Amino acid sequence: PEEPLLFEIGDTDHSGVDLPDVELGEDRLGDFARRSPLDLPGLTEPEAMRHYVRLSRLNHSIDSGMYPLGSCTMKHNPRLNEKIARLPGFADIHPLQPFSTVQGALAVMDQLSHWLMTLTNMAAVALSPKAGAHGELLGMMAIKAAQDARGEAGRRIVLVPESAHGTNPATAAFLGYTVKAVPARDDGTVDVEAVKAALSSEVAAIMLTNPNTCGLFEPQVIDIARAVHEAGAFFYCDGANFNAIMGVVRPGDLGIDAMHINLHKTFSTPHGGGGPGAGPVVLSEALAPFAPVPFLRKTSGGIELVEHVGEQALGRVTAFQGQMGMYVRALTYMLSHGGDGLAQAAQDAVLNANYIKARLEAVFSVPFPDYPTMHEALFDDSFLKGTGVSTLDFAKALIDEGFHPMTMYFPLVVHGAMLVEPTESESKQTLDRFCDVMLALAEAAKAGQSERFTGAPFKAPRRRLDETRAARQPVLKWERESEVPQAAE
Amino acid sequence: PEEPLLFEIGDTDHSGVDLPDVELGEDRLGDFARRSPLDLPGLTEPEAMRHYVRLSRLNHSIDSGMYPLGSCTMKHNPRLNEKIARLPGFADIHPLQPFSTVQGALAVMDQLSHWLMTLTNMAAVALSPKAGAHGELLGMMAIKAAQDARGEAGRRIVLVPESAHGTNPATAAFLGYTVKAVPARDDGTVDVEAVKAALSSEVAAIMLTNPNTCGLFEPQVIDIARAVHEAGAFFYCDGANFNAIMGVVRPGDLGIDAMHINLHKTFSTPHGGGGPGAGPVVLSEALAPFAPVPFLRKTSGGIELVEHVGEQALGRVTAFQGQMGMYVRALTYMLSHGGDGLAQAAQDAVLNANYIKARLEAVFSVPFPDYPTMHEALFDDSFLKGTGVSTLDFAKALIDEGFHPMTMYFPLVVHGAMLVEPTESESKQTLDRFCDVMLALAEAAKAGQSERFTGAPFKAPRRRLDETRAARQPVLKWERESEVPQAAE
Amino acid sequence: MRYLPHSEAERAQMLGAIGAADVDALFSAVPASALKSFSLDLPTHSPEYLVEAHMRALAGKNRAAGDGPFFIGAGAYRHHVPATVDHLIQRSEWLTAYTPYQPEISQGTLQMLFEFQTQVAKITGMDVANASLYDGSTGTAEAVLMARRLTRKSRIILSGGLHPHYRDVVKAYLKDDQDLICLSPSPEGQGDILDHIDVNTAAIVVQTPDFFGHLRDLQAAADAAHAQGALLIVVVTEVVSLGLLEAPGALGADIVVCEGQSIGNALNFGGPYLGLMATRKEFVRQMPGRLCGETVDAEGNRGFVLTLSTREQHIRREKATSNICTNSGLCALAFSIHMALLGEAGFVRLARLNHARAIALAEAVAAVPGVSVLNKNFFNEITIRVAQPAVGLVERLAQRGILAGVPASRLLPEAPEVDDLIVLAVTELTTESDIASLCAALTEELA
Amino acid sequence: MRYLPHSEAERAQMLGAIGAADVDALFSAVPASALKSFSLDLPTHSPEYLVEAHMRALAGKNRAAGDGPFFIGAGAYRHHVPATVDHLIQRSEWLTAYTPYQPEISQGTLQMLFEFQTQVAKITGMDVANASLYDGSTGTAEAVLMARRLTRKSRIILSGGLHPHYRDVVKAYLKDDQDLICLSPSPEGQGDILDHIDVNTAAIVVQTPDFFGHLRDLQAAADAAHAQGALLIVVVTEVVSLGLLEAPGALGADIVVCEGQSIGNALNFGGPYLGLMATRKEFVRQMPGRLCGETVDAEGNRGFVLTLSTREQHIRREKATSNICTNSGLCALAFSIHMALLGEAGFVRLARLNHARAIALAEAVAAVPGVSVLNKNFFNEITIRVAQPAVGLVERLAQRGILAGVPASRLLPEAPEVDDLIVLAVTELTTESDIASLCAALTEELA
Repeated sequence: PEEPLLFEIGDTDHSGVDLPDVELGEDRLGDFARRSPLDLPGLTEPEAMRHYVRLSRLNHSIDSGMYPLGSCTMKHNPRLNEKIARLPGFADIHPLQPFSTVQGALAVMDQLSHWLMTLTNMAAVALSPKAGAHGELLGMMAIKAAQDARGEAGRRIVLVPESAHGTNPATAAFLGYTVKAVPARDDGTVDVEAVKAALSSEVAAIMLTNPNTCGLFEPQVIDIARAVHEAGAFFYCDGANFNAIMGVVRPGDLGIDAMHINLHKTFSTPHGGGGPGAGPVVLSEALAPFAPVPFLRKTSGGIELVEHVGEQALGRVTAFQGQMGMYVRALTYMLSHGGDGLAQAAQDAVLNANYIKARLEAVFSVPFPDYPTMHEALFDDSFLKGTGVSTLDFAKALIDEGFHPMTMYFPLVVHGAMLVEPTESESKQTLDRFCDVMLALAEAAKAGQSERFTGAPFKAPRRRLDETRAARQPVLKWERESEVPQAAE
Repeated sequence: PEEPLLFEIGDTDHSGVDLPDVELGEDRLGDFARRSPLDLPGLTEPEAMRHYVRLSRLNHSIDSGMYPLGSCTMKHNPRLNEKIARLPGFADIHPLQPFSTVQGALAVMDQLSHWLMTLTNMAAVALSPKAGAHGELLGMMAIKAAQDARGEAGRRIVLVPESAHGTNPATAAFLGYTVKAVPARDDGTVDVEAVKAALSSEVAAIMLTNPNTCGLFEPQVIDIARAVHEAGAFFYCDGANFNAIMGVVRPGDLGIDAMHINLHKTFSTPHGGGGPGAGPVVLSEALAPFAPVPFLRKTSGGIELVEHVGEQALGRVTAFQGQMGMYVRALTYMLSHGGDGLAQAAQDAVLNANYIKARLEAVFSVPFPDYPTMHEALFDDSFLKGTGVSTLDFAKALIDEGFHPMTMYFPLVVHGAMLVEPTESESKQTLDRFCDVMLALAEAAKAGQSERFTGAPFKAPRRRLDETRAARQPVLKWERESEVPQAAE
Repeated sequence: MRYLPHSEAERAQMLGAIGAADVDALFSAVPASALKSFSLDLPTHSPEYLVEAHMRALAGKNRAAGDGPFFIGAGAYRHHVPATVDHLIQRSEWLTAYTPYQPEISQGTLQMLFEFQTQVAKITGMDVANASLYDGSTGTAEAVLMARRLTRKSRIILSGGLHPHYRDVVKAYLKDDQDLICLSPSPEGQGDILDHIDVNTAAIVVQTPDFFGHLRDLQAAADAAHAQGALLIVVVTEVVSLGLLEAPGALGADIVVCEGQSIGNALNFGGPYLGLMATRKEFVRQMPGRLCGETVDAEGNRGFVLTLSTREQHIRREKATSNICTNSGLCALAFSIHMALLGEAGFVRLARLNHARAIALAEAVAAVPGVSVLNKNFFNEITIRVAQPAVGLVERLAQRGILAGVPASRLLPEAPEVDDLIVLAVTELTTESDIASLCAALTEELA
Repeated sequence: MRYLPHSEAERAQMLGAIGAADVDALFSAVPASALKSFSLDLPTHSPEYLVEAHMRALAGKNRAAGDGPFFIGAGAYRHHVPATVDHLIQRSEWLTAYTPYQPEISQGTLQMLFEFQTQVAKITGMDVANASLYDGSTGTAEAVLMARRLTRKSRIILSGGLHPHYRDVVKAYLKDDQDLICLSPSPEGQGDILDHIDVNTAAIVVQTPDFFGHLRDLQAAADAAHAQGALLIVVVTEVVSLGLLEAPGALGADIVVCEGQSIGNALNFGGPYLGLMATRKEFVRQMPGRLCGETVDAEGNRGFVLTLSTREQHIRREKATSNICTNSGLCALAFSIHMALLGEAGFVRLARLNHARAIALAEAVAAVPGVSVLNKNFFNEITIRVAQPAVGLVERLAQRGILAGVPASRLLPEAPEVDDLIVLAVTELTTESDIASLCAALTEELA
């Protein structure tokens, strides 16, 4: 299926909006009026509708099929959330209106904060981060601010397990920390003794994902927290996998100091083809004073935002008050589920992952079999040995069966990792179909039908794309034929 | 692509709504409580979302491709209309609220009436019919009521040209009239002399479509109206093709007495896979007193509905006041276009049809070449002679090219008719692609590639379906395996 | 114009290809006296934001049902529609698809209709259902005509409990027909119809819950009708009641007509709504409206098509069973999705909740001095007598912000005996505080 | 629970297949002291209609911008978004799709991003744009870091016309950095930055129209910066201005950051918004954020992929250009659709309309006794001096139903010299009567 680029459909005469063409008389633009061409093609409304409907049909989506995608919690996105977020009382209010005119919006932030602090048993929450990685940044900035305030700015090391998400080391490095890896045990979890060995007065913090990226709950997490605190460091927890434990385990009970929560993973706000996300960060009492602005304060006259504080806190990490549209969606989801429903969702997510593991483990090798898995099941590619089929090939073959590929080659600690996270949204019927397909594909690979894999996908809108060419000769925007520079050769 | 039936996915435990399970205590159901099983499977919300998203993807739609569908005016459906129709002030009001609480809704009906009467230059409009055919029924009932009131109940004949839509004779027969056909001239239009010859004191009315179903404007329509009136009969005009002339020709200036208007064709309310429609009927002064209830009356206190009148009028053709949701959409569309935009739309619709005719007429034979065509271009299948490809085959081959088939075998007066109505919504780019495809297919048919046609479609969600089997052994609902009666043999 | 894809340059190009000097040349068949011979007293085209402002202002002049206590039913009911339903029906492939005459590219609509027909058959307890009609009122008129075709008899008797609008629609369809007997309104729920059945009777039409909220004895009606070779047509205007009330099919109904608006569809000031029709298997070829059936394609895969279309106008023309050529497709889709979300568990719970609210209303309002409740049994709707003209009372309550129900006389102006009656409905959306507000206001107004 | 597909029976079946006695057995790695060792002080699950009622009540406690005259801008603007835009972004295949890491089944998102990048490059006049960042403020911080990487120099100078929130975000990102120079607010629009540029300067950051609405001379800033080997970062918070104002790329900008909310996205009380970033071709490998590029598939068909991802954290980990791992995908889609609907003709007309309204505002408000307008030139936003504390005045105007603009001191509490300033914006949605209401109210309040 081919859909031309919008620049190949539209031209600069066509427009899908009707606006009066006003006479400006004397303008007030000084010498700054536009002289360079815009050259911006437009589409009338029927043309635009068809372009974007047709384009969309080239996408896989939760609503059309499963994402067995480890570490990414692609769950059902309720449309009630979308409806509520579009009420004019939420969508059509400006971030700088007087507080007296936005008491409902501030109440949403307050109620969301209550839910997040209650579910995590933490002292404070900073809502404003725009995404998980932004929350991570904020959390680590708070740790830095706290240590600066203590006069411990000399702590320059952050411990990160090898299995961590790439954002963890990137965030630490972004703030000028030196990243030091903590090795995992053979069972896929972090050894408290290894952490102790790495700790020192130079260590600012540990960044740990729990449940970890192998899908395992860190059994020594409480001991690790204790050791970290005894060394004067902080415990940053990557909350990407909170979906496995919400309502069942409270991170605050484990001794963490800061954790971001992905509203777009755990609390059902839509992924949107890559964002927007929202990454509120819960903070321990020790870190609460270092939270960024703005934050809420209740007064006799209602709720207000504190938008400026002294130098100790970390300041402001974004304009305005963050992803209000996501707060509304997440709160709507929480109220729908209730505390009981969220706990049930976490347990169903874990049940689903263990069910997949149980159905597949006879054929797909499980690298860390010692513990029940949490919300995601990790396999390695040893079952493909000698078949001529790579993990990537295998994953691409799933596309032809109507599934998104699982996460591959992550976590890095496992060779040819295949990480499968079904989430609680998938029915037993779908899980069974997924397992049937996985087993049938494994059988096909072993039976030598390698062409079914190496050429896959066959039924998708595109065959495999040449990513090397894209990177070597980057074409990052459309240009008219006449504008495209001629190759030298 | 296969999507199981909802009964094959859900079961009676699953539900996608959360409702409290109330204790009734002593019910007030008398002896009438349900005892027979419902056996109604349910889906949770994620399951339902996927089922209906996947099912929808098996449909062609305006938003995904063109419908070159004669006599059906499948035009762009603006989403502004949908948004406005869902405002609580329109969607969440009850038809029996006190008039004082629905003045805005009554104003919508009043404004819509003004537009329809102005565009048609008619004296009155009855909004309530639920669809075009229902409007036709109402229009003919008004004619009958008027003649009964005149003491002319003996008029039992209705004249209908051979090229008419099936609803015309069906409506006349439904009201007990005898249908008498009027032959067309060789040029595809109705001869006023033939009408005169058919008229008598027994004729109640003529039902004429104008522009007619061959896509031609009846050149003698004013003379026909005069002859009909002179014979004491009424002129019912089928308004299905009003899209060709809105803002350009006013039916009232042609002498018609009643005409229904398809809001879902001419005024962009969505087709919805087969409805709901809306078929207001404009009426001449002679018929206005026989309009059904309810109708609007302006008083000093605002607008009210007259819901009961004496026996002379035809009474009530539906509960409440008709398709309010469609009135809102149609009025929104009218306001967007304005009078100037509607006239431009009609002219573009005619331009598009003539452009297709011009591009195709060298290959596709045009049975009535004497006049420019209006909003649709009529071809016959003589170009397929000797190819082994039927008109149906040819139309099905269009599916593989991404187009909906054109209307086939209608009007009946042309052998192997192919009726193409692009509407004003299609861009020149799309029209050119359609014409290119049509010419290429004609060439392929003539080149003897009949298998490309006789087996078509190949790329659709289904190959050709066995309609005979469906009619001979009707399976009209899903039954559990155990319930399906065993065949006798 | 945002909806018109041509630029002026493209229009000129196309006229060139046609060989026409200008667009008027394409209208050469129009008598000159009628072509553009007028100027339209209509506004010109308008930006979207101004159209929206205009329409929002009109919407703002209506009091929405959600703005305060609300007790209006009488054939249209305010239930909660899940956001998922309204989202899905706006999907391009549902909203902007044509009638599924080309089944190869319409399997979405067709499979949905097959599922819809099955759902309707299950809740009514009938063998088969069609793919929907315009609404309950026109469906009732169609059922009456169908009964005449089936029995080749002509007498039709409408119960005094039938919704007055439905009665009026049947009267209009059978204009001046001497064989149509419309019984007087029966606000006390008296059985009024059985004595009128004779051997010439084609059908009797009984609504339950009836217009006044009473539950009617369908079994007795069926027995009496069948004894004379007549059919029983059952009308249900509140389809949610079928979650708690015995299926008409189990009680001898021959044709069941429902207004399906309650499931999946908003009030919409009266439309679009959704007519459901179900009947016995042996009557299917006399049923009006579209039918979807299962079949296979050329490769043997299951698929669905519109079928038995020899009943319909586009094939049969003047010999068709009806002139109907649409169904209420999108409303049927909304119904089917909402019903799929409910499932048996949800549908029954919804019905129980409605009935519980009605019991609460009946008890509360019976305690208001000057009010008497006419119903012994009911589902979610009751009739009260207020000992003064109901129209004025309802208007005064509206001014207090309470939409209190329908004065029976609005629909039955010819029956002075109903002048002091109000028909009141509740749904799952009615709160205890709504009921308390109503009772307080009634108490004050009647003091 | 409507969102959870398992029945109890299915859960039991699955536990059986796993061989676990109960679900707690699956949590055996959790220390016993932490597993379900608490009861949550949270409500239990709730029907959709009650959740909706709760949230509607909260929404009802806010005054929506559309409820009356509205003049707030200062980095977020209330423009009309066509209904088509919001409809399309809610389509399942856009709304619920994942990041397009698997290009074979993500061509919709990828082609859209390629089109988006092209649109952003065109309006900014730059060579290349990325696939969006969180918003304009964080984008500005990213641009500053990018400039340091590109120049290997460290001094950063922020203009006094930069939005104070943007300044604060840069300060937080560069916490305690001595090489960050933040100039004092410049409400009179004075050129304040050129004198501070030295040979150690990595970049200067200039916003236009600036926070107070003044248009800044980018060409002079570019020349001065380039003369010292520094880069010019241009910030635009009102992207509609680019329909009328010269493209930063044509005036020497090296990196352009915009807040893209104005096109396609609602006010949303501050988020989600949309960061646009564009730069010169030669700088692309130091640009943060996702990039989409054109390539071919195994059959030679054109297709699109995320590319140059060696810049990104999931590949480079601690060596990445940024820790960013999302873009603002759905907001970018809304932007791209709205911009496609506008096209050049609509975009320019929209900008002209905004500017015309601003001229009308500036003239009207200048005539109010006690008000002076600070701007000589502007796009759609101006600053007025009111000779009394602006905070109280704005609050009193709000009580009159007029949302009159932003007191500068709300964002600049440390600068007493701005206490009597209000920043006022208009858009195409501002009517003449809105302006008249504002002026009348101001006249009364200042009398």
